[in-house]
Amino acid sequence: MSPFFIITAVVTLLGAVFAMSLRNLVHCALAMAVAFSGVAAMFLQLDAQFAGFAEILVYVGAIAILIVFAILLTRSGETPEKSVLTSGWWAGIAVTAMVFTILGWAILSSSAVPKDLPAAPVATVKNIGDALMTKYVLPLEIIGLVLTAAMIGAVIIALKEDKKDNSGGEQ
Amino acid sequence: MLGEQIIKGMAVTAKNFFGSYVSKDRLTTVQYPEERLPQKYHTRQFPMLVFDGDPEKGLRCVACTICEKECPPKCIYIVKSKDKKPDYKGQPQLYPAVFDIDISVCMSCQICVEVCPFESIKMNTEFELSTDDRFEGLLFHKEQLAKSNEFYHQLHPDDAKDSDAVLAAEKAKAEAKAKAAAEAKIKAEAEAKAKAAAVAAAAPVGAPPANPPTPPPAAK
Amino acid sequence: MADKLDQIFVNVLHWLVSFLPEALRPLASALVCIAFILMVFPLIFSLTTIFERKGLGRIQNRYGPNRVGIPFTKIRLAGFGQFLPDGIKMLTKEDVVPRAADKVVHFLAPIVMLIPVLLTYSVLPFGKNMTLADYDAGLLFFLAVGGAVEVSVFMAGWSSRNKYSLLGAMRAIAQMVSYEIPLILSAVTVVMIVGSLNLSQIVAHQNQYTCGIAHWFVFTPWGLVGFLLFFIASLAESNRTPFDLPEAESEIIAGYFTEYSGFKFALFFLGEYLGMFAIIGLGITLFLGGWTSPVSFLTWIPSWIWFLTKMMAIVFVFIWIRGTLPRLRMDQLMNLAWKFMLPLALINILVAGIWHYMAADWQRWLVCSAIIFGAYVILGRGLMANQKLGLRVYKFAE
Amino acid sequence: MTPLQTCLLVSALLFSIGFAGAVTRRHAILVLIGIELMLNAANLNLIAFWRFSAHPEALTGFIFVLFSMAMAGAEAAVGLALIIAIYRHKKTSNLDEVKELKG
Repeated sequence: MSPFFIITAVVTLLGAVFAMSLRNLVHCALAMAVAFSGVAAMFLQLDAQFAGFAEILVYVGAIAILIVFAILLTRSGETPEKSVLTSGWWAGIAVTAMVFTILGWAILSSSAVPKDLPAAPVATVKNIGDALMTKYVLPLEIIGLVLTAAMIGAVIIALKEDKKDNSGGEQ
Repeated sequence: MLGEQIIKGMAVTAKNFFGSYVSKDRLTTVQYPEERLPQKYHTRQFPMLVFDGDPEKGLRCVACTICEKECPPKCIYIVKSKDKKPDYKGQPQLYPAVFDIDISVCMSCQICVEVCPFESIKMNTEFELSTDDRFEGLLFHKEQLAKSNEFYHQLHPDDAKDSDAVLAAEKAKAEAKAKAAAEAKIKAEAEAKAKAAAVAAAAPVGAPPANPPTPPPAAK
Repeated sequence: MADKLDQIFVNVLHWLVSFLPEALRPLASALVCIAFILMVFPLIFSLTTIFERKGLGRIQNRYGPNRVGIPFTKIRLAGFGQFLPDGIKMLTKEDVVPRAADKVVHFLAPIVMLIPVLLTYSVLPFGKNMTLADYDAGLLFFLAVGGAVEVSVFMAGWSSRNKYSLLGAMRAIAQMVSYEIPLILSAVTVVMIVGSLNLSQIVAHQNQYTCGIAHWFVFTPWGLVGFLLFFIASLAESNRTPFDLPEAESEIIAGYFTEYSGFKFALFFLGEYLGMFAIIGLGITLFLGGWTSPVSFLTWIPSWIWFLTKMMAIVFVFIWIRGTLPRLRMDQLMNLAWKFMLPLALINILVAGIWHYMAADWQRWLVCSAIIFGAYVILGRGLMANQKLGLRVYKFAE
Repeated sequence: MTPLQTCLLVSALLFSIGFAGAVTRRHAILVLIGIELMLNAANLNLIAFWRFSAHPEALTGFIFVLFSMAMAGAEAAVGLALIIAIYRHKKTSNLDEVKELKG
């Protein structure tokens, strides 16, 4: 692996660590944006140009902004004084350590990984479009439906509720 | 239809844009250091001290400090002199040893001019007073404030004529008074002499002293 | 000769790089290109500020800046030396950081603003063979990286700990997110017709001539509407009047960079203008034929001159609009984006499809124009119906 | 270590970090951020497998990543809407305080 990949990986992981460990939520969200950018850079190095650009468009451009808006709407932009960890955080850390150990062991001991580096595949936009419109057209339609449903659902959930129940309270 | 008014507005601004290059009377801006607007007749900026003849001795100010007391922002500072010197009427008067005006405080209200009984403080029209020294540079001393009566005539000819007339009348009045006083003195002396002579001569006649002559009416 | 002049920058680059060993050449040529972009566009930015001030002045029947020329001489250059003292003033001013500000984020925001904006220049074709990185998905790269500007706007607004900054940032983000949709949808029509996201190919597709007139997409019904939608959306994306709510100085001082001064403010200013140039460059590439000439007998003029000329022309229109239109209200802004531009962009995509599949004769012109005109009239009526336009009725005052 | 294993290790680390955050932090939005990080780790896995597979021209892993991104967008929208709705009800987005199922 090239040194550039190592640097990107380190930046990504540092971003992720900061996103999960900083006290201020806005800092967390910004660190998360750094981690996403790092993931996008790794996609670019794995010859997945389109996926990398889409990653930036979706994660940095949309989801990070969405999260930031949610942080401000729930008034949690200030640094909390109390503990930021749940009561059973040590159990979570233990489970995480276990998960990582198993994953690492599986990866390192696996015999199924190819030893030789295959030539860089070509994923031109035309190929991707062809694949999406022929072989994967059904998942594409379903994803469109899911997105629409999710959008409408999100709007309905976040809508202000009617003040019918407590309309007399004001007067 | 949507957008019609936008196009109309764009046409107006485009007309302004190109018109400003074609017709000079669209551009009303005066390019100041090169072009200047004529000053208004009663322009006033900051006070000055008028003198006649010599800038040191001819200063009309007698350090009465009325202006200092009346000045709303208190920008005038006067120190009276110890000695006296004759003014334009020949009377011995005090003169300002120090007369400072802080231009950065002055608000050009002209109240000092209104209250001055000696036609001494007047308004200058000089306005390009910017300086890079913000403390001393804007504190004007007596030497900087002193301006000749001829200069005042150039600035405000009508006002200057009026104030000259007032001063002339004052002077004439004073001279007449002095003359009358002198005559009265002479007369009184003569009378006293006569009285003494009379007393010396003979009887103690209680002759009433003659009334002093009324001074001539002031020239209007 | 004309060809040499056209390719002068490319040839100079090859000549410069030829001194280096083979292995270093790609890196060196990239660095030279970056240095070139970093020199040329800030220079254009500084000149544009003068053009803008002079243009706005003329629109208001004033002179605008006309004093500063060459120092210690009487030569005034009609005021075009003004950018130098302006820049010196910006760089030497005190850098004020509010005590309550989040120092790190406050410091990073202008840098984070400038990086994506400069990255977008890497995919723009400035002239024939003059693209720094000819990505297969260039358009997607541009839109993705351009979208990252919003993060920096939020960083600036939030870290200043100032209600005006936060309001400005929220307004800016809401506006940018809303107008990105018509922007992308209007660009989709071009992608549909060309069949590629590569900006060089999009330009090459428009570099044909019929009867001496170029095949620019703006000369088709869907292209014209697409261009107008793109133009309005790019006005909003670059926070220009009439969409300058994020930095409305009469309401919220300067929006998200209220608390910035000196060099950081200069960076924001630069970033904003460079973003404007970039999005104008994209609009030119998509609809106005990029570096091609409009008529075939002018093809001898170098391609990069065409590109810059078109860019400056559109910048002038931006200035003209700034001098003409008042600022929109927030609800008007959102109504325009969601109730007018978004439906029109969707209909425009349909029209582009019809255009593609109908035979190339006068009938498709008629059909496409009719659909678009009808949609425009109906949507415009719908938009204006809720506006309660007309003379204002005052309730309490006369 | 082969390149594929490096990629997989990085993605495993990213997943673990996201997981640790999601299970240990109190704030609901941070849990969502953790989930997004885990999704990204999965995406990285998919891209790595696609890149080093014998038949990358089939684009299977690649397309899967695109779909998973779209799903992540939908998930984030719904999740944040839920968090905002909960905040409106309970005036908190602290997960330790949101224990009841009734509103």
